[in-house]
Amino acid sequence: MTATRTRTAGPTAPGDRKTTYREAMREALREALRTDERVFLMGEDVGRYGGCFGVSLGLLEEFGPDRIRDAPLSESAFVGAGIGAALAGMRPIVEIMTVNFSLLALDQILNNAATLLHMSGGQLPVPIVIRMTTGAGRQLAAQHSHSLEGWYAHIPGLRVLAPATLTDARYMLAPALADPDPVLVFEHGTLYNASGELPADAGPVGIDRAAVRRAGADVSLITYGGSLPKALAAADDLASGGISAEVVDLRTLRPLDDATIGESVTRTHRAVVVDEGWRTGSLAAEIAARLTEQHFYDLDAPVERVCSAEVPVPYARGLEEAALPQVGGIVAAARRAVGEPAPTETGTPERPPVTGREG
Amino acid sequence: MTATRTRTAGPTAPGDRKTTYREAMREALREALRTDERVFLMGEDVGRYGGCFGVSLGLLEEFGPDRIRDAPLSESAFVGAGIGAALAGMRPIVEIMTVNFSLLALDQILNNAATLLHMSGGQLPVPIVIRMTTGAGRQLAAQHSHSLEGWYAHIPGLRVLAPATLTDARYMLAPALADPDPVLVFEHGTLYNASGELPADAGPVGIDRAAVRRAGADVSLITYGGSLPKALAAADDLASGGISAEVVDLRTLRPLDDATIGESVTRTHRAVVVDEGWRTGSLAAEIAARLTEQHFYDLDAPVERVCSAEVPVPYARGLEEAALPQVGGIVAAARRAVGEPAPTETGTPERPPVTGREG
Amino acid sequence: MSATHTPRSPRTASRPNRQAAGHRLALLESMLRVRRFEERCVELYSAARIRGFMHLYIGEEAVAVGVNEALTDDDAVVSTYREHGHALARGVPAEAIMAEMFGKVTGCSRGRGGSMHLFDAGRRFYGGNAIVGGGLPLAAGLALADRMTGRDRVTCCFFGDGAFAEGEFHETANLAALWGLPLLLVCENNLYAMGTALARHQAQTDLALRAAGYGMVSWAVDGMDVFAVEDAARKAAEGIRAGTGPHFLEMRTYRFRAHSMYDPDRYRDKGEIEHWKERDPVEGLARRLREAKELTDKGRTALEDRLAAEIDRAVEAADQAPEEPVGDLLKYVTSAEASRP
Amino acid sequence: MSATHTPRSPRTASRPNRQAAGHRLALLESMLRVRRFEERCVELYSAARIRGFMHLYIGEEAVAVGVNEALTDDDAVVSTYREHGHALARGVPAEAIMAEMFGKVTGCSRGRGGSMHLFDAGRRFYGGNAIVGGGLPLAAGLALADRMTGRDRVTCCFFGDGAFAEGEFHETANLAALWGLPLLLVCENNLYAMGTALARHQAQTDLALRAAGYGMVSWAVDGMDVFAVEDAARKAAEGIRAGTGPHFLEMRTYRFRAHSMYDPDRYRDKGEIEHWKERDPVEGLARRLREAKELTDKGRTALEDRLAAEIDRAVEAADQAPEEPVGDLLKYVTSAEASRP
Ligand SMILES: Cc1ncc(C[n+]2csc(CCOP(=O)(O)OP(=O)(O)O)c2C)c(N)n1
Ligand SMILES: Cc1ncc(C[n+]2csc(CCOP(=O)(O)OP(=O)(O)O)c2C)c(N)n1
Ligand SMILES: [Mg+2]
Ligand SMILES: [Mg+2]
Repeated sequence: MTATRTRTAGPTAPGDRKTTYREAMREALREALRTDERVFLMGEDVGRYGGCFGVSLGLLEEFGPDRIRDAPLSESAFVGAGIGAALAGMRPIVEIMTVNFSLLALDQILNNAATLLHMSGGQLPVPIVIRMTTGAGRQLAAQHSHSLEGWYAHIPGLRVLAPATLTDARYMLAPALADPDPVLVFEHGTLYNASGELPADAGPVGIDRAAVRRAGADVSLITYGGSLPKALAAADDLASGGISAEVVDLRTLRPLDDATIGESVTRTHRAVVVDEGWRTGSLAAEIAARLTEQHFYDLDAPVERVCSAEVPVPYARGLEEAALPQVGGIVAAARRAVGEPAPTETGTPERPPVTGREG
Repeated sequence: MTATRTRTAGPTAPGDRKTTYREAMREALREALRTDERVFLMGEDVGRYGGCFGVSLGLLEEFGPDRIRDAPLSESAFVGAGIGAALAGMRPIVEIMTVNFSLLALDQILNNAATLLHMSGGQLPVPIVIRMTTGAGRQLAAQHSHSLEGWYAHIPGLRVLAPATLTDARYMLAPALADPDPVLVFEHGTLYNASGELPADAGPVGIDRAAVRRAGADVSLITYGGSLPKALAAADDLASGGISAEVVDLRTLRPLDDATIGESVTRTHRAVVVDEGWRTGSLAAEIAARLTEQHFYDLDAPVERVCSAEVPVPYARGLEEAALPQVGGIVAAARRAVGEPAPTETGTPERPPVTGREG
Repeated sequence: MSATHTPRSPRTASRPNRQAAGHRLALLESMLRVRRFEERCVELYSAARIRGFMHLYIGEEAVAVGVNEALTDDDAVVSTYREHGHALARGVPAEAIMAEMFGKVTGCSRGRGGSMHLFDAGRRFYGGNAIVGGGLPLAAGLALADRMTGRDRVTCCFFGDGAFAEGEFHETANLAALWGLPLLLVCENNLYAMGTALARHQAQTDLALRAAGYGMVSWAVDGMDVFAVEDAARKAAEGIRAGTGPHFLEMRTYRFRAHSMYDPDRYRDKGEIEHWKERDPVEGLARRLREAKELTDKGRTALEDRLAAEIDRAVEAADQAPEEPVGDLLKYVTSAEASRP
Repeated sequence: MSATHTPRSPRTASRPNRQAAGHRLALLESMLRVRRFEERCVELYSAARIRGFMHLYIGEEAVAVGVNEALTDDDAVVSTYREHGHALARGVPAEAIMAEMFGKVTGCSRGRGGSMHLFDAGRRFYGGNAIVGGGLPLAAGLALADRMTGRDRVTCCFFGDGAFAEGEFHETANLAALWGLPLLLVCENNLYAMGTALARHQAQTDLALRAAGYGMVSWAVDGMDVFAVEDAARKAAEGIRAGTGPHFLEMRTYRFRAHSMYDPDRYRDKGEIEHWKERDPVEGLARRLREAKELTDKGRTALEDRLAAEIDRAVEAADQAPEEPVGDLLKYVTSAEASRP
């Protein structure tokens, strides 16, 4: 596993240093801005405001308004301008405050960024990085809470990243910027405050491979981003019940690292995909489909999916919690996969698959 | 099967009448406009130009510019205006020329149309119908050829239709308009010129159920829209090789009719999903995942997916053909599913799954 | 970049009869309700009773209250995430709003919306939109429906100076002017889009002038003066009802608080905020009414008590109200799901 | 609705030295190349050698050719789906364009783009965009890069009157004016967006006036007069290079053909088309040159022959060229795939 050296658990080693996901992202930005003058950060309120989630706080003072560029409320134009600047040799990092707003720029992302290289017969690579917040859990309601990263992973020509650990928050940006093609980075809103020790030996990471965050033998919990902590908690819970769960952090949602996923499932013969996206047409569906295609005879049980309910994420705390994957639901799914239904339900009761109006 | 009375093959009966998909759509529009004064058609060039694919030709003359309303090039505003008009009691039919352009209106579709009912606690249903052309096959290149209907089927709150037959072209609009919620209608560009007999007994259809377009015993070809003719042709080809393929036309992509799909697979034990969307994160993935979840022990082989290659659809004829599902690829997949690899490849050689840059 | 408005054409002249003392007091009450309601919200937010994003209207009350005077019950309102004031002015009960922010089933969106998504279909209050500019096309559609059916109604859409930069503004303005829609576009120019000052997000900061370019009637209005606002809104609404198409009002105003409860407000000058507070629309009106002897100290106290009691009741009721059962999570995703048993 | 322009401020005065006879003949040649190239395209389309959507520039040649005179090799061009003229004027070889439309590997987009997606990175010709308005933000970004790196380059973006209604125009115009980007916005106002006449898609049809509202220098130009176009483009480019920010040129022009090869052109008056054909930019210039004795019948014939031969060669080469092997379908989806063996 070269992809990451993060330890998500384990003792603190000398030289480790306490940080947060937010600070790790900021350090990554600072490093990129310091080491490559083609890099600039552009988006709404990245400058004087300090970034809507505080990620870019202080960067304006260090790098000035040209490179920490506040943009008007014009998602389509400033994302498109990032694409154009990339074509002209810059290395723009464009921030969209929240994935819901990225829909306003989706034409530029799909019809231009993802398409220009191929449509021009290889002449126009687009080395842009587009960062945005994703996900629910903060009672921000339907227009600030969706998880569309799996949806974006449908689009050829894009690379889609979901840093879930401090190390990935700190180190994924550099390889993203080095990628000659457009890279989307999804930062789950509940992670910004996550704090912990950044290992002293943390360093460059790749953006091609998934990572096994916890080894296990009985079932693979395959997840990413804001659901990783939930999957790890579920693994703890399962362990106390005698079930050994492996936790795979996808890290890169496009292209998927089939090899790492497959190896895990070949060992465990059972898989639960945990994905905050809506269930129908989720990334979890793709992973389930691939596992069945590639490991039909390795699987001892159907792949389980734990996804968000198919509902615009509601504000009320109880409803929001019920809409999202929770530890209890992951545990229950894992138990179903290994053929050991939970003795008593823990956490949120598992919902039946939601398929729409009927049927 | 109450969903449709279309016969896609079979002898002409007295009273059948020759029509095209385009004319059938136009008739549906005309009927809606005649019978409900709340209905109007709005979009770019629906009026004086006659509709960019000629669907609305002549309607301006009959219903006038208020109800056949040419809109400026402002996808976000006129789709949003359709949503607002629906809130105020109208029954707008909004036409977007091509699915690629719908990305400009996606914020309105997802953050408003699909969300308002729930977010308002049930106060604001949005009875809008949004029609658009989808799909490739006419050498229109990357910005006019994508198949995003499966992608739209990810969004809760929407109903997604894909009429593939003359009967559905003629009769799906009325129930779509009767639906109190937003309905997207995807019309595959290669179908407009499809001509045939509209059965004399064709009449109201439902928009909840899939339809078995051809019965078979050995393998289920599950498809929709522009791929239906290809699946039927593949079934013919398979029949000549002694394989009896059932062809299921999904018709409604959201919500999926799990029952009809499941019944078919319970009979045939093998499934091939044919879907012009890009493979990763396709509707085909969702169907494969559901089949595995719901019919793991019924399936004798992994579900096969025949999708588009993960590439912006290219202009050159040979490349475009290679990018899309073709009869040969469907036949080959069906043969794999039944364990009878094709003796000699027919048509386009089957491509290996395309997963992105690597892995 | 100047962060100070020079109000053009203040429309405070010719005050008709309706602006008798009773009317003036009613305006004060309406503005004060918004003010006190939001002050209570701040406390409740600190106590974690209200969650999520919350955007305060404090300082801008004259806009919502003044514009509402020009609207009838038949008219429609489309708002933003900064909409407590719009909702209260429109008559949405404080209780329904408070319950919404408490995430209760008695909330005006059954707890699904929170502070940013207040709805009241009965009062034709169409929310509550947290996509900046996202309400504009919607409002055009509401107006279009009225236009097509010949109904004499106005749709009023509130949005900010920041929203003016979004493509949706341009597309909607063009559509509305082209089709002569009965649309009242009320741009609340509070000089900032989050932390970005007007001159750093608009190439041309005279928004009324810019809007006029679409061929709409367009005025800049002193948004700190409720009479000026009311006057301009009435004239615009009259024009719209007379069939002269969309009107644009640039309300020059200021928010006294930070953008949202998360915002440490690092980007504004304290002096600038103080300068604007001198033009406080609520206290300014109270002062004028006192000077005109239309408001006594006793009257003010009674008013404050009445509002405090109203808000107390709202909090109390919200507190007592039940939550939506989790089993109803999927209710209202579609109408079919809504009507299931 | 009037479908006739009243050209304002025709910029045909003061013709400098560069416009000697040689220059004038070069302009004619350049325009005639576009004309003849597209006439051949029509034949090839009828013969099904060219497929997909094809949009002709015939009638508008003066715009591409005149504007190009103001650009250097270092400048960038962003175009639309109606871009044969822009590409040819920019110097993209007829052969590479023809091969592209034949879907051949020698095409300027290796056959992946077709008529609507011509690219030539070496000539800084950034396509070829079939999303109306989709090139505008891109062009702003190219200009931004130059601005940030202090390079003295202009980015020229062509788009239509229809694109003016898209939100992207508004957002880009504001961004460019706000940031003072070296961007030349060339609006080809040919009075129609597909079948929709200007006055039916724009509330305010004076587009130059509208653009000026963003605080950009903005002129309307007689787009049927290549000298006027060249003159205006040079002045604008000079202004941009001098650091005065984006400039907007409304080129008042007309397409003589239907919107695309699919379009039966039902929405225009024959008389209107004939009226505009009297102002044919190519034949008009030829007439003027003949009158000035700068072009003889013999010269014209030689020119026609030269162009015909050039186009013959292009067709011949395109015809002979190989197709991209189907096995290379995925090449260029990403750079990694492009660099695979
Ligand atoms: C499309 C979109 N982009 C960004 C945001 C984040 N955001 C919320 S409010 C706001 C500022 C809006 O400013 P303005 O329109 O002036 O309204 P104000 O908040 O000043 O009332 C921003 C950037 C959003 N909600 N929607
Ligand atoms: C976003 C988008 N909407 C619609 C279309 C379909 N379409 C192609 S060209 C066109 C008209 C554009 O008119 P204009 O900008 O004036 O350019 P012209 O064709 O006149 O050169 C339309 C509607 C498109 N390609 N892209
Ligand atoms: Mg503001
Ligand atoms: Mg035009």
